[in-house]
Amino acid sequence: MSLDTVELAARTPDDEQPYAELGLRAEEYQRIKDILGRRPTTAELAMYSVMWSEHCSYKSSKVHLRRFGDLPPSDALLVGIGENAGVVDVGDGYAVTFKVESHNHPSYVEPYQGAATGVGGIVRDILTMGARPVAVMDSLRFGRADAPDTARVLPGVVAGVGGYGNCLGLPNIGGELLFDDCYAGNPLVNALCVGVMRHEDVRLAKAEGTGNKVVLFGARTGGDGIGGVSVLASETFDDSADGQRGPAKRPSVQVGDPFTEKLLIEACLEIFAADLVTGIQDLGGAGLSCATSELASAGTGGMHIDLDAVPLRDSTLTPAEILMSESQERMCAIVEPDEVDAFLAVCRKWDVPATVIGEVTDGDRLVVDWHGQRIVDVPPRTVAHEGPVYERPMAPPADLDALQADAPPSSSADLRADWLAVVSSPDGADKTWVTEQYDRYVRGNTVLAQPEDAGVVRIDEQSNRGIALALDGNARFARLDPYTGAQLNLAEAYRNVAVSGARPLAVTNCLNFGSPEEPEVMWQFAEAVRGLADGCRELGLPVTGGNVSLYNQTGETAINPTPVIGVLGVHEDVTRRVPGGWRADGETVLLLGETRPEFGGSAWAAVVHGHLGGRPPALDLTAERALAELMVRLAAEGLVSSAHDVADGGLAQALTESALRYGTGARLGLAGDPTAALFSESVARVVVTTADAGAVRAAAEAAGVPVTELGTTGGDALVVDGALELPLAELREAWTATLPALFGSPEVAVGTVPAGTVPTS
Amino acid sequence: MVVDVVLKPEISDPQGQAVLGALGRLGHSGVRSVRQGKHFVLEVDGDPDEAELRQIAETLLANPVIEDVELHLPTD
Amino acid sequence: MVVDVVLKPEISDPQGQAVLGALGRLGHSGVRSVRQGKHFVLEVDGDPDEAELRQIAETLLANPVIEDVELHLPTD
Amino acid sequence: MRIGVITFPGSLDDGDAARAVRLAGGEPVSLWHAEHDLKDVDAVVLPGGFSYGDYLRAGAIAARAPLMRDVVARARQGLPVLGICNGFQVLCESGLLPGALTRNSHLHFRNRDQQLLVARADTAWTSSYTAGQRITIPVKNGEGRYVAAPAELDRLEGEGRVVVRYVNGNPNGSSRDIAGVCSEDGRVVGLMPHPEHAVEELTGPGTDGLGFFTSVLAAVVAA
Ligand SMILES: Nc1ncnc2c1ncn2[C@@H]1O[C@H](COP(=O)(O)OP(=O)(O)O)[C@@H](O)[C@H]1O
Ligand SMILES: [Mg+2]
Repeated sequence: MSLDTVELAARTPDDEQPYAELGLRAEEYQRIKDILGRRPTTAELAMYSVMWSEHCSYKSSKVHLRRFGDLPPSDALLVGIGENAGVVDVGDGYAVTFKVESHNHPSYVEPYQGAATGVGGIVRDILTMGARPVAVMDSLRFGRADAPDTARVLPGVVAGVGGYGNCLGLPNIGGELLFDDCYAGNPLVNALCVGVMRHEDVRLAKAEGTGNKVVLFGARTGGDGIGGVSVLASETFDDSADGQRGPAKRPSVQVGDPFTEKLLIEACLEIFAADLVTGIQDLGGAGLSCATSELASAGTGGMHIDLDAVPLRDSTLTPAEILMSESQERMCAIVEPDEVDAFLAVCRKWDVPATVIGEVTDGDRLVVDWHGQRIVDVPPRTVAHEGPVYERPMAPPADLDALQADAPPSSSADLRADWLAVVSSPDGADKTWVTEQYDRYVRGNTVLAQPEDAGVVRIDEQSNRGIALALDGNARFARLDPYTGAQLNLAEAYRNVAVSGARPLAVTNCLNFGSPEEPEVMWQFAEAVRGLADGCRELGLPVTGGNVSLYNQTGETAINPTPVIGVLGVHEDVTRRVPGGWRADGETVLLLGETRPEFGGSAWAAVVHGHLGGRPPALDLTAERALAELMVRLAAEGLVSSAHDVADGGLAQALTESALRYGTGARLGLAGDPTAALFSESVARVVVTTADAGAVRAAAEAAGVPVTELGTTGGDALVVDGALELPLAELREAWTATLPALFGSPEVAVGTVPAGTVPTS
Repeated sequence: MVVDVVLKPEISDPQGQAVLGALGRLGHSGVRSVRQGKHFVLEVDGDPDEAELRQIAETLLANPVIEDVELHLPTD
Repeated sequence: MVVDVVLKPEISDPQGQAVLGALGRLGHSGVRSVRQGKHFVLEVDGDPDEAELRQIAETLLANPVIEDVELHLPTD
Repeated sequence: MRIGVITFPGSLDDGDAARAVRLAGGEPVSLWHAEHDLKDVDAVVLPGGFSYGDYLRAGAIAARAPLMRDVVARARQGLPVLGICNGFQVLCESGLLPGALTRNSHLHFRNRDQQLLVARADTAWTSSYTAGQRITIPVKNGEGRYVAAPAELDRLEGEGRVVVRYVNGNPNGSSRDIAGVCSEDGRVVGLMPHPEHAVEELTGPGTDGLGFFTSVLAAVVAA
């Protein structure tokens, strides 16, 4: 078959095209025809279909996400939603950009590569903004911990997150690891990256300046990630000499090359420092289609691309495939003609292939040529920014009333056994087996990392200015009440950041939900967004960006709604940070905040009773705010020696983690109902230890935060007077054995790391 | 039995690329491409059951999503 | 040209051990030992120079301190 | 005192090594792998990382970089050289140090705070310690298992070439708990753990790693 050109398309308006196989609806296809005044060419159809996919166009979520844009303007926000990542002013002329993104489905298909390329993708988003990436985090969800498929998926995902991030030299400073049946067949792999730059270094993704060159640099383009659209390959192209090529040869898996990405980072930073670009965009989902149309759409003119110039790894790729390829480790820059040589020289220094593939034009069309013929001629905005938008029907889940009415048990028959069960459950257990696979030290600026409540990174070695980050995404709460659940996650991340002593400043999020075509899922989604927006309004925080991942389901069953929320905070002086873990004997243990008997969606109800029902704990953002202000003050004045927030697993979990960290026990007394005291997940609570209880009490009183004295650190057991005694050795055994027993043997690792990608030193 | 596991041809091979780059810098310009895979040597008790060995190779030693296997049975 | 790189027999091979362990768990008890090495496929322009290829294999592809190489030239 | 820190493509802890040199009171000088220019440094650090992605074998490709030829030549004349993690792998691959580093026995990358026993406190890089001292510094690697033929290990032990050993747990299955070794003259030292990540209370498990960098400053003065 011959090449489908613009000219041919105009002459053959009635040719059948496989738009439905490409995921376009009939009316969407019609709209493309209306825009172009003819049928699209194969290459155009490829571009529209990927760019109008849910993943790239946010067509189901857009109407809801507008709520974030409607939040009151924040002085801290330098660049808001819409760019690759938001940028926040963190003081002293520093700007920070951070974002979390999902790579769920690819990680199920090929765990190692899926997770690795997830990290690679978010790092490029941060780099694109002009920042040096300085740390990563990962939020992971798997099916039941003892399910065979979890043993297939988890070790590969963890090795992939580690393999890629470690090889880039980015410390992993925290994350989450949780298990639930609802993720069997649909694990969640959400990765966060944070980068730092000076205010004046912010870069944007737009193509300006007629005659400026479009440079593609990084890895060569292969057939990665286009397996799903191979329908086009078979359709249009002459088979090459071997006569073998066809859909089967196009991999749907993308393979990561962190070494190339590391070189890309260094090359980009040198290019930014020398001020050699006017606009830049990373290549992620939808590859060149996305990068060219977004750059052109955000700019003032048009763009001309000569597709023959794209360096290929696989010479059999069709032009449509080249436009859609999701080969990793590529970037696209707009460079003034005078700077091109300097730009290419930097790339050569770092062994990064770079090629001029086109230029900015004064028209308003994005045109692409191949073998001297025009195969794309479109208004770029219609591809990149004016995709379809849907207001999908919504309805609360039919079972929601019954679920909320099904209150959990509220009394423990055996506090000691329940305590051990909660802390040794896969969700509550020590995560060291996972986090040891991540480098936390590289770059030498990691002040706090897992298992701390927040990761803290120093950004200036002279002034000791730093940032704190936490990610939280409790899906049980969101299942019971998505509006409140999203706010509870926001509250937890906000609290975690404040516990370290940082002032919370901005929010990112990754919204993992089922199919938007299900009214019940759509309702959950809308409620979660509304909740997050309302929560941010109340806390005075902007949402700087995020990611939406829909269609997370196994067969007909959607995952529990999982809004993962990230909060960024600032430390004026990281040397004042408050760490977790008890080190010293004889300190007073205080509980800040108020405990109510709240077990709906709690870890205790899930682990001990296999129960999910009732209402999540009551949200109290006023109390969260007061508590955060108090924590910042306690840190600044150096009044507490440790702090740990109380969340999943309640006080029992928080005490366990605090005591086992350095092997320091405590003797404690609990007032009121012991089940609530130990296992309730009431919000706005933190456990602190101090040598000056009086001063902490006074500060708490001034802030309006209730204080309960729990006891005194010391000894080699956690003793709750009149209730139970847990020797630390026994507790440690229960807490640490779980994950190694499930995933720790070398046999489990067999096959998790594919040939060609050995992660090493 | 020997099993070689190689990346499918359409999958990118950063390791092979790195070796190729090194060869170029060391002046071995005659090498046009390098692909790197895994090589397993299995010793089997008694008579090897070819079907079983094939299954082992294809399900455990290789990841069929991105890798192909080549079996070399002792009789080869 | 194909080059197989294997660990010297006196160097322990945890990767092979892990595969053996996994085989045992899966009930393939007939496999007595597994060793894992690397497999390289090199394409050479023109006539391969055997001495050069051997040097590449022995000095770059393998670390002679711990590894042995097996060369399979196209003529093999 | 000028201490060079080499950056290879894929080096990651070069900034950390330079910081450690600075905190120890030396002047860090960055060196680029592709240039034959040692810039008159008094000693060289090969930092951790994933040079060339550690594809092929860790350190194998970097060991063949142009600047490494100069390093090898100068090291044979007594230039103090420290290889940390990937740097240790490069030193073994380049033949300056014996043995090899292979995939960890548990097959995972492992990052933890590790206790070491300083076995030799008379090398260019460990004179700030006392023999038998225990120090805690981070270890982080996927290919950190030190191996050599048994006879070779016996020889190294006999010659007192083991500089640091793992104590309280061996993080990667290294033969005889060997964490680091040195050249015959004690001027070239390689170790898997990362002293440069233990130079500040704020960011490391402590400051036990600083001694490597203060040691070499003393060694250079003495030379
Ligand atoms: N997948 C992961 N990656 C990195 N860090 C993790 C991961 N899972 C858990 N952690 C870290 O382990 C610690 C304990 O996790 P978790 O109990 O979920 O924390 P929290 O209760 O504060 O939300 C936290 O510091 C968290 O950052
Ligand atoms: Mg927490």
